[in-house]
Amino acid sequence: MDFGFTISKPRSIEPTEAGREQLLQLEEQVPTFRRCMNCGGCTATCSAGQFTDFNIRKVHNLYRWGQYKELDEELQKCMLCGKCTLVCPRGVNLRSLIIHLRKALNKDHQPGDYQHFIRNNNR
Amino acid sequence: MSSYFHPFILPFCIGTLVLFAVIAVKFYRWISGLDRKQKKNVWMSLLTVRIFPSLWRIFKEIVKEVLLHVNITRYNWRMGYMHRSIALGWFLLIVTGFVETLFHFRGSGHPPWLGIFFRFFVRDYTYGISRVWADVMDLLLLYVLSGVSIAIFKSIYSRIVGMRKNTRLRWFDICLRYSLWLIFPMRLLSESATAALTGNGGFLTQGIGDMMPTEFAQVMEVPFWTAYSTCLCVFFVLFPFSRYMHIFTEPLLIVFRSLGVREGSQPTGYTRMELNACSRCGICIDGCPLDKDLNINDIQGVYLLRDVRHGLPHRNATENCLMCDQCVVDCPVGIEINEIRKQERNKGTLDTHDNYRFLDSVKSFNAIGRIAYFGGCMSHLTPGVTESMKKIFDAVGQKYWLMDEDKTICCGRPLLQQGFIAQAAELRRKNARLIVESHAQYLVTSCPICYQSFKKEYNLPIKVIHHTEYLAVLIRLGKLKPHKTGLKVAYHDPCELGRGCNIYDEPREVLQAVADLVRVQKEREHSICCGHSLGNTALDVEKQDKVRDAALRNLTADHPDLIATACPMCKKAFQHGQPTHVKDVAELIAEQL
Amino acid sequence: MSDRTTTAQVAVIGGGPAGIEAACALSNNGIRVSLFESEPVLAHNVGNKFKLFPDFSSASELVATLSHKLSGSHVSVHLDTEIVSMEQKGGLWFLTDNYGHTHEAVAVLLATGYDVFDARRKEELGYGIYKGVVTSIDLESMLKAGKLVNVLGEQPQCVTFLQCVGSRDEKIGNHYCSKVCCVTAVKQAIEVKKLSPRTDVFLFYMDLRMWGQGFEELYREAQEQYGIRFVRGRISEAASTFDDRVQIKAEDTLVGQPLKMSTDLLVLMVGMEASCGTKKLASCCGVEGAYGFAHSCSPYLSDNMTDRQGLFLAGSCKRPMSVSDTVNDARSAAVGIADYLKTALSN
Amino acid sequence: MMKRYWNEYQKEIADDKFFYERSCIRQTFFPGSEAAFLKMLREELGKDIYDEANQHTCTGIGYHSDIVPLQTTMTVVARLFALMTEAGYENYVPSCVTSFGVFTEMVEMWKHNPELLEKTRKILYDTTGRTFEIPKNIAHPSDIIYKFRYDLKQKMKYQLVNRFTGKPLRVVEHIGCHYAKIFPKAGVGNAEFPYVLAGMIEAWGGEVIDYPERRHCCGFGFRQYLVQENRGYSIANSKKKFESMEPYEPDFIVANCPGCTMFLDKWQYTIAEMENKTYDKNGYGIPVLSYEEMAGLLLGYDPWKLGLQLHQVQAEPLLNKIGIAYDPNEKFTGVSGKILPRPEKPHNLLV
Repeated sequence: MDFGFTISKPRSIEPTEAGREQLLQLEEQVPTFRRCMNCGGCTATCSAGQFTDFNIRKVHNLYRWGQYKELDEELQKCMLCGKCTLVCPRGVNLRSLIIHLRKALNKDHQPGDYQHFIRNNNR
Repeated sequence: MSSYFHPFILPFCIGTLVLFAVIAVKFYRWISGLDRKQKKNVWMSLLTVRIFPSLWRIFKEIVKEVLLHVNITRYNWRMGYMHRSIALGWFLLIVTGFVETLFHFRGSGHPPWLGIFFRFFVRDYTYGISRVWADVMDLLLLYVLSGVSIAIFKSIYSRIVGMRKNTRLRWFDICLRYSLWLIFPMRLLSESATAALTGNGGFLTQGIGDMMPTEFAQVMEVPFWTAYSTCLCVFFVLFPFSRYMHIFTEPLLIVFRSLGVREGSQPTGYTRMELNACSRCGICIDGCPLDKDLNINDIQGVYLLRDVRHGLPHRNATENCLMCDQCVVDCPVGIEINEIRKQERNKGTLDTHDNYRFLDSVKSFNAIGRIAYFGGCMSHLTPGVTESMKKIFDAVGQKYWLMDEDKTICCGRPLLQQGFIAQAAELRRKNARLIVESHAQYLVTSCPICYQSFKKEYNLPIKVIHHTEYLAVLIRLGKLKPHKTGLKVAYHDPCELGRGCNIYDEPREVLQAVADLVRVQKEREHSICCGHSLGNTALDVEKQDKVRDAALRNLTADHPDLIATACPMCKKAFQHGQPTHVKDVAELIAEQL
Repeated sequence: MSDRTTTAQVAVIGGGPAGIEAACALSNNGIRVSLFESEPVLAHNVGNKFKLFPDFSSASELVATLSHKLSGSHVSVHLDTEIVSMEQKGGLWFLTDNYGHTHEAVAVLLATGYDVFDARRKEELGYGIYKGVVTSIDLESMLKAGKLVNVLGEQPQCVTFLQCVGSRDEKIGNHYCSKVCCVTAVKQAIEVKKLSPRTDVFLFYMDLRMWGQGFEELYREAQEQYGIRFVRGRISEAASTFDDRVQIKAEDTLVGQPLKMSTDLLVLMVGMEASCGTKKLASCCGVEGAYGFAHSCSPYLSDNMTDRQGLFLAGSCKRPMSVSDTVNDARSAAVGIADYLKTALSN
Repeated sequence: MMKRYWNEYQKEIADDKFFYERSCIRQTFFPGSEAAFLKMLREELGKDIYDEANQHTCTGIGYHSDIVPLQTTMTVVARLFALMTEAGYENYVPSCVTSFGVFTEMVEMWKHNPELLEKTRKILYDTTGRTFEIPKNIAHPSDIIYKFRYDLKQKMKYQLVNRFTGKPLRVVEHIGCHYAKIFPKAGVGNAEFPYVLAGMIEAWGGEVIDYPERRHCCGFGFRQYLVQENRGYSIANSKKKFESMEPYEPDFIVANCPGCTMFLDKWQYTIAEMENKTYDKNGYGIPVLSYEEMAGLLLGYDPWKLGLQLHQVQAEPLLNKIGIAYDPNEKFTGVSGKILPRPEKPHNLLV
């Protein structure tokens, strides 16, 4: 419905406790994540980034600050080709980071249906 | 007939009945659990004339693998002997026992368990030809016992059969192993006791029987036979739930594999067959770079298959693997370990559709009369390879279309390897459209990952070749005449090209045209992964580097002038290692034009 | 003793600024010094340079001054002589050179310096593949020749510098910062502008470390007077364009957007690595530190000493160092050696 | 036990004999609230409260929107005080939190600048011929209910307890900015920890939710709301509060300021229409009550007489939780017995 105005976006980032927890969890899963010095090499080389507006460095920095909005959709553009991981001068395991980010951002995520299959077909 | 009954046979009979009932149920469930495509393949194979030669092949393979264990012997003869002596020995023991019974009773009129407990029931079998039977049976028992003793030694010291490590087993399997080991000594004791009383034993049982005091034999004969029967019972009842299920599953697997069944992207009844066909011999542990160089010892094929089969947690075993396929090549049963791993990696709800709409606007190119060249994502980081290929194309006057000169749509294999099936399929559709619309003659690719993907996953209407194949053809045809140099070159087989696509000879052929090829200790199907494989996301760079260093040590043992490879990923990995000269096969050729 | 053996109180290995400075200082104190240089010329690393940061004084003049000082001293100089191994026996050091000669000394000063990083190991940057990609060393000789041209031999429209090639890169195994490249790039950028004022100069950096006196001022001058554009981002790929220029891909991280641009020359600011000689001799004496550099006792009070008696270090065989730091370090090494000789001889 | 420092600050609240001034917003949007307050004071507590017929606005909205000049506001306030003086009362009770803030501010200003007071007296006298006294005590109605919360509790039929689970209801309390943010000492418990509503909730069996944006403005913001183009800023503030309180799953929100009650209520509808987002699990939104409505409900007053049907977020789920009896058929019957027109259903917000 058109009310003649839209809801303004917040002007500043305000870190929350929940966001901090999420970040710590991710850092535990991908310890190399902490090493990033934001050189932008990953974004520059990104295969998907050659076609569309996808900035993995920005995505994970937004995640650092608990700004999760639309990050999941953004991350789906990744083709997992691994160039970013290869050029990173700090050895950040970016492919692992992307998969874990997607897991963290996807609330419905459950490991494959295989567990279900095991329960039904085991032995 | 009733004179051939004694209560001690009951455990054996019950055990046998349970065993066959459970196996029948399992087989039924697995076969009915095949998916549509697999069933179609089976029917297609069964209903055509191809079935006759394949029946012969199936028979041959079952004899070779289930009884003779040819593959294991090829890997290590001591290990092969151990497996063979128990499998073949026991099989012959049973068969000979039955033949002996048939022979004795002239065909019929005897209960089915008699073959197993023959000596106990036929006590007067001490004349003429029977001595020969008894000796043959003893010989077979001795053969089995020799295998069992090796197995016992191996469980303490695996190097005795040339293995670095023993497989860590579940306690259930360990218990069952003891019951298996007990069966044969118990048989020996039982038959010896009977021989002591009746004199119907062969050279071994009679020899031991003669040493037994008669009173002892009289008291212990029935208890020995009971213990023997009980061991058999325990083993048979628990058998289908243990690793020993591989004994009956392997023939079934061989049948269905020969009928054209393969793993798909989702687990099916065939997957259950594969899971059950693993004997946990541990050969996959032996070659695994993660075990050797990083001491990660819970992710190898054997553990993956075990944990998947028994529903144990296996997140780590699923994710932490280089997918270098060393274990797949080594596996004596030929289990598609990494296909199962990929099924396990299935990312479920993370694997979403319609992610790459931004690629729809990418336009194809009218490449009629040209070939398409796909460098691959990584080739942007190894411009040496693409530049050399351009130079070679120009040198032979081949018109080409650089599909991904500026930007690359990934082939989708990295996604597939990580269990993003739908997303990988979407990327394949995008690339396939570009290739088909271009009407290029054929597709040359420099990256073995893309090569495997285009070749096996794409179903393209045109031929796909790796640049080493292309160069080999050019050299064979005399279109390329590179100068031979005196360089000593060690060639590294990339996993995806060698073990993945069986291309070992072409790169070597090409290299020999320009340089002297140095033999490497571990090469061809035993080549060590460069460690930076895209199949793994769990390892951090420090650990990948350790695997790489092991590969480098293997390659540089003979101090070659440079290392040649045919994969941009491997090339980058080695470049990042200790300063070593690494070049792609294409670069070496381009330099010598 | 055979005629092939020379004796001296101090053997200085390496004829760069550190070696020369230390040798002269020791010799002036009446100490007998032999200096060994594997190359046919002295101070070739500095000699390759055009001007020095931050005051644009001439590098050749510095080398000339050093050489003059050396020739005026009593140091016995062995050019083209590479020490291949050394060992200590009974308080004396025995050095073997590439001719098989042995040299004897009470104390040894390792001043074996650095090598520049081989930019071909970063294949994605295209050095050795695209003609428009050069290293900072190549640029230095262009500047020295006063001829700055692109691949086509024309005045370049655009020159782009990339920092941290072979330094601060875990993939290549060099985690450390090479210290001098930041200010060198700023210096070279200014020189490019001086030589060819209409050329656009871009400088891609991850962090700019203007640690020395006058460096920050130089940076500001580069921005203000010469209009050099500083971009915070790392170039991760280079490719060639149809007109033989170099296309680079980076991200301007401050804008948060990828950047794709063409440039006539891409200058790779190659870092310092331990030189072959440093690696070889440091490991031969068991004083090997991180990344193949030689390891001193402590960075504070005994930075010239090693764990081996009578083995001293000076200059960039320890870590990346600027010329001025190197010269100072050499003098402090000379003082340390003179002290050592006093005790060693009195014993 | 957590130490509650704000308990240490208690403001002075008169005992009896109040002069009541109505609120523009409250009497328009929540008329039942003011009626209920008067009823509570008179009937339940037996106090004397005077409801003046000739009263008018305090200019608060215009004043805070920079439309009404200061001197005008002072004079208008002075006239209201004159009405009180004329009626013979000394304890001023403005229904609106902004009025409360304006009165406190003017009195404070006069205290520091006697010449302004003199000027105001002169202008008022010149224009209307009235004189006035500064009230002895200015208290917000929520202060009075807070003061008598235990007396009211004795008469209450219900408690803030979920009758299905037996657990206390989880309540978000929202204090209007002008209550204590202008003069901290004017509020019970100061500006940082106003205890006025929390005291009621805790006394009546509920549990107060302490969420990160508890002290954030409701988003009304006067100037922001008045210009349509700026409303995005207003609603963004409310949204921030909702997002912050959402994880704590509040059963309802209670506010002491009429503007806050209105905006926290109506913006939920707007956000639901704009972004299809509601802040309770079932899509009904979080009910917003004024403190009078909360007290009235617990005292057993008819929800429809309290005017709950005039809220945007409907209160039936909450009434069910507390166990308050109501007649759904009476929902749209007015006080006079007249059948009221039924409102349109929103697209996204469930009612």
